[in-house]
Amino acid sequence: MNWESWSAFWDMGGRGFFVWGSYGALLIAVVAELLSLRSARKAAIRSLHDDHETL
Amino acid sequence: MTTKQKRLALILGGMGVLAAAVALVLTAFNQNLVFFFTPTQITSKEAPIGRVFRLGGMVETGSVKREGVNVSFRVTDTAQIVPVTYSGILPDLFKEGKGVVAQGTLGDDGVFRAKEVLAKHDENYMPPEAATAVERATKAREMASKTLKQ
Amino acid sequence: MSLRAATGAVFRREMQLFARRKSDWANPIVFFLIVCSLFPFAVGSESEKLKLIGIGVIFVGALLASMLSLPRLFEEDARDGSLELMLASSEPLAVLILARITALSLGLGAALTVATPVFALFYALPFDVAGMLALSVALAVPTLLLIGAIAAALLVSARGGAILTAVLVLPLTIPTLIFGAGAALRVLNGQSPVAELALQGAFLLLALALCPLAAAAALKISTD
Amino acid sequence: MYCGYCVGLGGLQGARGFVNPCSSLRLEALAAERGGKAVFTDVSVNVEARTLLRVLGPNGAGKTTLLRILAGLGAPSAGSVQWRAPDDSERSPNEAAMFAGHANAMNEALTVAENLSYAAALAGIDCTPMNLRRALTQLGVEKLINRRFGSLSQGQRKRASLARLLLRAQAGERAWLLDEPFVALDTDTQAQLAALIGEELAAGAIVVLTSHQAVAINAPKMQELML
Amino acid sequence: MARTEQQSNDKFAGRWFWRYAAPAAFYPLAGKIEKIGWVLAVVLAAIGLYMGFFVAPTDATQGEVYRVIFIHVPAAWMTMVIYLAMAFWAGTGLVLGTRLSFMMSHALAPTGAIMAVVALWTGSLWGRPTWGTYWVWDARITSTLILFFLYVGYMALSAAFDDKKKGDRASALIALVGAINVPIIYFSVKWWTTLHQGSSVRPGSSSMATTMLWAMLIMTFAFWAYCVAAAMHRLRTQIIEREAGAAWLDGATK
Repeated sequence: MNWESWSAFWDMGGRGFFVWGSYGALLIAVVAELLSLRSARKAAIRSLHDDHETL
Repeated sequence: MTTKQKRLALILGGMGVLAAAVALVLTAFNQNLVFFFTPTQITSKEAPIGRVFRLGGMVETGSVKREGVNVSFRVTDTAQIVPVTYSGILPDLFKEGKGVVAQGTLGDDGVFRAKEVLAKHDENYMPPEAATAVERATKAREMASKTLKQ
Repeated sequence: MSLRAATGAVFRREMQLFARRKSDWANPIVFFLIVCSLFPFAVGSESEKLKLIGIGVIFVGALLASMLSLPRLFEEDARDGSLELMLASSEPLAVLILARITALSLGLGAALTVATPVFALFYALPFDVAGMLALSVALAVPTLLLIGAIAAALLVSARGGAILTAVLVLPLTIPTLIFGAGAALRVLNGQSPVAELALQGAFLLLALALCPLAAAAALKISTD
Repeated sequence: MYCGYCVGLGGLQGARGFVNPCSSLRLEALAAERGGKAVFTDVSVNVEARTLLRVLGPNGAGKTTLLRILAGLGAPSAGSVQWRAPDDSERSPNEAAMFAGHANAMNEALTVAENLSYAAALAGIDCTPMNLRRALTQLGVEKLINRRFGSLSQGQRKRASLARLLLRAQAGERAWLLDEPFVALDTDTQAQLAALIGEELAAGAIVVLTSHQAVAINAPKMQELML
Repeated sequence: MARTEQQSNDKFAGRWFWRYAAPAAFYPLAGKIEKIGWVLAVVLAAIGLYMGFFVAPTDATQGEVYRVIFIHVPAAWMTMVIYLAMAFWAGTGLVLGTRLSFMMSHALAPTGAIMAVVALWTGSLWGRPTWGTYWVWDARITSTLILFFLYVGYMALSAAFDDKKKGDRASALIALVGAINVPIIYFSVKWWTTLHQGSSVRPGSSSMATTMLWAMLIMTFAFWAYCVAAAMHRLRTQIIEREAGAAWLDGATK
């Protein structure tokens, strides 16, 4: 085990800002992509079924 | 000219142009695409005298002498040594026993007068374990020849 | 020899247009002038500083100025219908496009090349550097137009042409930019610029061989 | 090779003796799509010389698309277009036909003569100044030959741009693809164009035409294609 | 010249490629791949992160900050791999005229662009403590930036056409032009940066400690799985959009 305590883990040897800034950015990017994937799918399905109703 | 002949002429023309492009690239690479010369190459007179080029190697331990902004140190590939003078601010990562690339000219006295000194610590990821300097020097030479071939 | 007749006609027409409409070459030059004269206001008038940025500013200015003339490569013809004459021709479209770009390069390239050493004076650049810069620009403008022609051809029938042209073209011009400005920088440092010039020449030839084909394919796609 | 025709031509009357007797156009199972959606499918038709083919159909039926395919400006999604010379050899659309779309295909900064000789060169037509003048004379606009296209009135522009078609006719191959040629023409010009088309047809041409206007054309043979 | 899909279908009839080149046939398969991708991504990321943070030791020279490589390097690799894949499908689409190939290209582009942003962002945060600067005009960084521009150009171009088919082919062409240019740009930048910025003495042996290497490789596979899953999801969405009206879709999306 590398870390003596959780605070040591978050501190990352004094480089917490850079490490967690990186991982945080990845998290934001992934979440944003997942949300956009989901909303795009919903919109596509909605317009698909709308089309069918108007036909 | 038939359509076929026309097309053939165009293809041949295109090939000719591409060949000329390749020839020009080769000319360029023959010119001065040497990233750096090693001390061994320099002592064997492979490096041009009086022209600007780059010298690469390790800063010899204990060789750095500072007098104000004037710095002198020796660069080695463990086989040969080239003395270097430089006046200016050295980068933070410049350390004895670490890699360095200096750009400048070689004088008749065999002293390399650097106009620019660049350093970077290596990018190995490992728990403390030092690759030997010899290994590094060979790698540096390989790298230089590789880049020449590119 | 109707290929010769056709390419000749395309070339001649471009030259006629160039002679007929002064704004076609005057506008890029004026734009070039404005870009070059704005920078000293922003960075100060210290001549050492100006020398260092001058080469880059002038080169980027020339790049942007030649991008300004991209829309007239196909867009105008598409609007008045004369693009169809070129598309319907039985001669290879790539060769016709090449003729067109050659004419535009000669016209615009000459104008920008002449302007370059004059603007170099703004930046206190020595004569040999100014001359090398002019040579660089002369080599770069055709390359930029050839690359730009692909984007111009793609965007003939698309929305948001101007910005999109820049987005598509500018990243692809980076090698030309590096070595074009690099050649002049070499001269400024008292070194030989042969390698940079050779590479610039190589890019030009490469673009000469490939870009007309890509532009022809692009034009067919966007007008189909 | 076309010079004989050009020199021998003394206006359209004189041309009749020299025309190609039976160029033909054949469409087989032609289909086109736009944006992934079919515009028309399975269009098959044979058109012989001296025939006027009227392409009919509501807006969006693909009339312009069809004409552009015939002119080689677009690719069909299926099927084939064949232009054939009198000796049954295959012709490229550009060798066989001249397309006139909605736009005039003339640059405003250039003169009428410059524009027309550019068009002729791209169409592979050997165009002498004499031919040019003759074509413009037929349309009654020979005085505009050295005027800038941008300085002409709308009617003059249309007439000057139609000269392109006559250059094609003078060169011997006579197929015209006309997309709404009567739009924005005054009645006089309409009648004149209709007469020209009639003469061309009589001389052995193929004319494919889309039109919303009911302009009477005196055609030896008439076919209709409903899209 | 332009071969139509039907013709090519006849020519290669019976081959597996063509069976799945039809969107209807690929839709369920894409769904399966997507599911596997999500599961693998989550599992591998969990293992990789555990190894990266709790098993892999501190780096001798860089300290803890090196732990950024577990996401930085995979993201940088994916940026390049996805561009190559995108250009490959674009080329396939142009040559064979298959709709699905274009859709594949489109599905990959946004994920590639996101990977480029992640690689640049994490690289910059990593560079600050190690090199002492957030941004260096180094060959790799610069070419990743240019790749990002190319992704943006590709997406902007395909969106600029109202006619989807035109947008497909136009953006495919620009993807290919970009693919030819990327190596040229890379070497130009490499030379340029060594000219004016100085080259770095590259490491001798790149012998990473095994646990570090494993953590990074596992994270790389996690990124692969994630990117495949995201692309498959986007692909399915596109099939739904573009095949609207096809009967099979009704059942598939209910």
